[in-house]
Amino acid sequence: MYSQKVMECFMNPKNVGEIENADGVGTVGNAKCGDIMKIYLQIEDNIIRDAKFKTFGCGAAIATSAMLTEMVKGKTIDEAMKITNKAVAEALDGLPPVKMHCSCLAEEALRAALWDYAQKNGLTIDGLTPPDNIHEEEHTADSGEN
Amino acid sequence: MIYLDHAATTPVKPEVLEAMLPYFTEHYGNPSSIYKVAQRNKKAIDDARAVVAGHLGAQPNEIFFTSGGTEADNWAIKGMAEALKEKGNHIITTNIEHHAVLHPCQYLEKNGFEVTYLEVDPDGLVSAEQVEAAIRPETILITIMYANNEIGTIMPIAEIGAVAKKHGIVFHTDAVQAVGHLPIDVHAQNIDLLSLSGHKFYGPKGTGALYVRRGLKLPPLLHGGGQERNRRAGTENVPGIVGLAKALDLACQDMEAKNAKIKALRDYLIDGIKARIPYCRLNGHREKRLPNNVNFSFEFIEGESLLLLLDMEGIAASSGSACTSGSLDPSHVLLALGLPHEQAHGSVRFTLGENNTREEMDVVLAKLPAFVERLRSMSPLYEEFVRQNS
Amino acid sequence: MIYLDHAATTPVKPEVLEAMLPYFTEHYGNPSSIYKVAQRNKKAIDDARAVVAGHLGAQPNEIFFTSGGTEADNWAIKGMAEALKEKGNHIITTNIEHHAVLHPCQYLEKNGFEVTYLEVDPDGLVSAEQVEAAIRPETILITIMYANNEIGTIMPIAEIGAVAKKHGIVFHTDAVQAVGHLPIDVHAQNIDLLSLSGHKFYGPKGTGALYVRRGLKLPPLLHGGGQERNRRAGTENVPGIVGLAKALDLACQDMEAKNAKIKALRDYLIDGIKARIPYCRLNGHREKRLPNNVNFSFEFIEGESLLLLLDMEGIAASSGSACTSGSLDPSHVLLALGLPHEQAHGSVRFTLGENNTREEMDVVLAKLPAFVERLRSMSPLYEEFVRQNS
Ligand SMILES: Cc1ncc(COP(=O)(O)O)c(C=O)c1O
Ligand SMILES: Cc1ncc(COP(=O)(O)O)c(C=O)c1O
Ligand code: FES
Ligand code: FES
Repeated sequence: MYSQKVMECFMNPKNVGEIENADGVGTVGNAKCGDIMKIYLQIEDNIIRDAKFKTFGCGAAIATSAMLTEMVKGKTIDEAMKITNKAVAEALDGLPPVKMHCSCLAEEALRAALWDYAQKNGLTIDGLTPPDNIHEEEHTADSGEN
Repeated sequence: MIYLDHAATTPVKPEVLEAMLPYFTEHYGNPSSIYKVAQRNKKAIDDARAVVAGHLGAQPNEIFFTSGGTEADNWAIKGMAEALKEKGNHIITTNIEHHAVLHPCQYLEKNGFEVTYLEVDPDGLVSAEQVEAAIRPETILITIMYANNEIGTIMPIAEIGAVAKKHGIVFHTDAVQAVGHLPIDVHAQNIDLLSLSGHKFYGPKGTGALYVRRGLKLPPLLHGGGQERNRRAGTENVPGIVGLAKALDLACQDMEAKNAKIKALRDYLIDGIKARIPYCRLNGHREKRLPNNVNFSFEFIEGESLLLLLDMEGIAASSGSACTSGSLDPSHVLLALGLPHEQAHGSVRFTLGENNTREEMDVVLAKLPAFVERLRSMSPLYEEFVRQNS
Repeated sequence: MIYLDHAATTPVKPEVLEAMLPYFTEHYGNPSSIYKVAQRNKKAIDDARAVVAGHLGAQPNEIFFTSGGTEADNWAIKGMAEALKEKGNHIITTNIEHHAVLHPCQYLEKNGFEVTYLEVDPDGLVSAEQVEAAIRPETILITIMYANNEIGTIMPIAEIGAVAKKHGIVFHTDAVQAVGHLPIDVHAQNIDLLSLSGHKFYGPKGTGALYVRRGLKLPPLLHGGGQERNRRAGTENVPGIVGLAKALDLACQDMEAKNAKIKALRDYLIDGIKARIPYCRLNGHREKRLPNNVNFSFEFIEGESLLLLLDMEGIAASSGSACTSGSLDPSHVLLALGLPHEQAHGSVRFTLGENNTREEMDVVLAKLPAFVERLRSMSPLYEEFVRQNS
């Protein structure tokens, strides 16, 4: 069901872990499946020097976390803002349709971490809106059609 | 491969396939036809019916072949509802039934019926008292599974059957996970309708049966030709029916000895996991449990990723039931036990079969702790837990 | 044995069985499971779906596998009735449908629906004009068989489809006797739903499919797990599905050439019987007829006794449809053609297959006249007839 690339990223994920005194930390949860992703950024001179993650989630969630953190490293904030969930999914050679939301989780986690960075430093980043706080969000078990 | 998903499906045994083969290419006549060559097929079906009846304590004319457990469940539930709708509109079931029972019940709810979903206890049990307390004058059907497919808990079927009988209410049980694995006697247990599915006991997929107590008026679900004494239309799946009966016959041979062996492996696995992995929880009743079922929640991690790691090492297990593995919802069964959302997501089911060995359990026990550890090291929930407890 | 009952059922071709075999014992995983070994089975189903779709001019996601033609018919008819009951309660069909269509219609009649049973002409045909004339504002479904199983008459499906489309009414066809035997294009023929059954074209019994035009909201008949994109619950019969697709693929190879051959044999048999046996009548349309169907009424005699004599000589034929051969009623199809009761009772159907030979036809032509003669000599009807005409 998963591409080889997804499995590779899942089996040997890069950037697992925490960054101490990170400049930006974002945690988002997916109301759809209950999975949780946390991204740490180290930012210097507007450039993302390092990125790490922790994820409670499916194979796709872990693979997209690893891919996303890899993709943002070395990018400016503006460049990072342009990374979409689709770009992450494409970098993984695609995701099964039911798993596309896992890549959304990665995009949201990145933006949440950038928001945290902006808040801490009194900045505004073009196009960035505050993240939904997962703890306020009800876990609406999307009953699907099953 | 170490196959530990026997509750999802089982391979067809070579003897079963062998019994089926002649009916594909050689004895292929339509059993309803009058010529001699087809009569042999009619006899094959009759023989199969007698075998299945024998293993349930039923009479042959109480057995109707279907295309699987799902059809049997749909037929029993929707059929009885239709037959008894003048008498009442209330059905009693549990909140951990298979979807093949829950969804027909929900369908009936949209069509004027009321359904009580009894809440199971933390081990997945309902009691006969709960059932009795839920009975109303308009109750027409009690449908409660024999054993749960995810957590393996075995329900007190005979007690529930006695309550049903006392109140004159029809009692159906989805015994898909029990038939071929546990001894069953529909008369002693006061079961009026019982669903089974061939591929859960080394028979072919796409085969099943419904036992219907003699005298019970159950209208057809599939209307058409006069097969199965006008109760279930459609050209009979002769090889499938022969295979189902053969498989059931084999499954019931030395059932006790086989179960003792599987149970020992199961307990070895359960104890081994508990000893090696902290923050885990065995789901389902410890004793009243299918001999082959092991279901654990591992805190702080998610089930699918664990399954993928196991799969990479050639270990086939599952989380929840197979037919909902495409879905993102946590298991309704585990939620019903009272597990929080994340733990319900972090469960893995190992279901053992006749051919699994202690060496295979050792492989699982050797790999699993490191996999759980690895996923925990990636988990923000574990991070938080460690921070709070350090 | 000379097997001339291919409309009742066909043997599974060796290549078909071979394609199925690995899925019983080796690739047995539940296709819904996430581990690799099961994914192969999911792929096998997807491939089969694409094959079936291809031969109908449909898209893969318009094909849903079922347990046979009966289930497909029941699902299409009862499902559409349920889906559209707010829109209307009128269904149009014919009086020569298979029971798998007629009985669901009768069931619906008991539940508030009205059904028009169009009367066929003496050849078994209905016209698109008849269909159009029967349409009412509350008509929600037209269900008309593609080709009749007893008399082989082929209905003007494309014309009926055009009428249905013009009036925006859903059109279902029971194509169980046509699929694998006649070219079909659901889009060109404006078919919205189409039933097929594997064992009618050298595939396994207990397999079938329903084509459902994309966008059509058809609620499930079997509720349960999420298989078949939530439309048809139940663990997939993987070997059966693989076998059905393989069989259809083979059936559609060189269809024209095979049909030309079978048609030649059919006509040889028809002409031979006509030439040898007086007071007989070919039932069904002479031209618009399945390539393999021969159906005769022999006056003054009864069908079953003729079948028994044929059977004694190793010739397997049938009277009416197989699934009603237990019944004592004369064929509703033959009565619909206007045949008197006795003639409807005295009909025999020979349905040819790919492996029948001219030599076999010669055997039938050699034996049949004497059998008919023998039974006539016992018949009081014949005695009376001879008396009146001498
Ligand atoms: C308890 C239970 N009921 C019903 C079913 C449905 O059986 P089938 O998939 O054979 O239709 C299953 C298995 O899938 C099951 O485990
Ligand atoms: C025209 C027609 N419709 C439906 C059916 C039912 O198909 P099955 O017996 O495979 O369910 C048959 C054959 O039995 C048939 O000939
Ligand atoms: S993140 Fe929800 S299923 Fe993958
Ligand atoms: S006399 Fe034999 S069926 Fe009627």
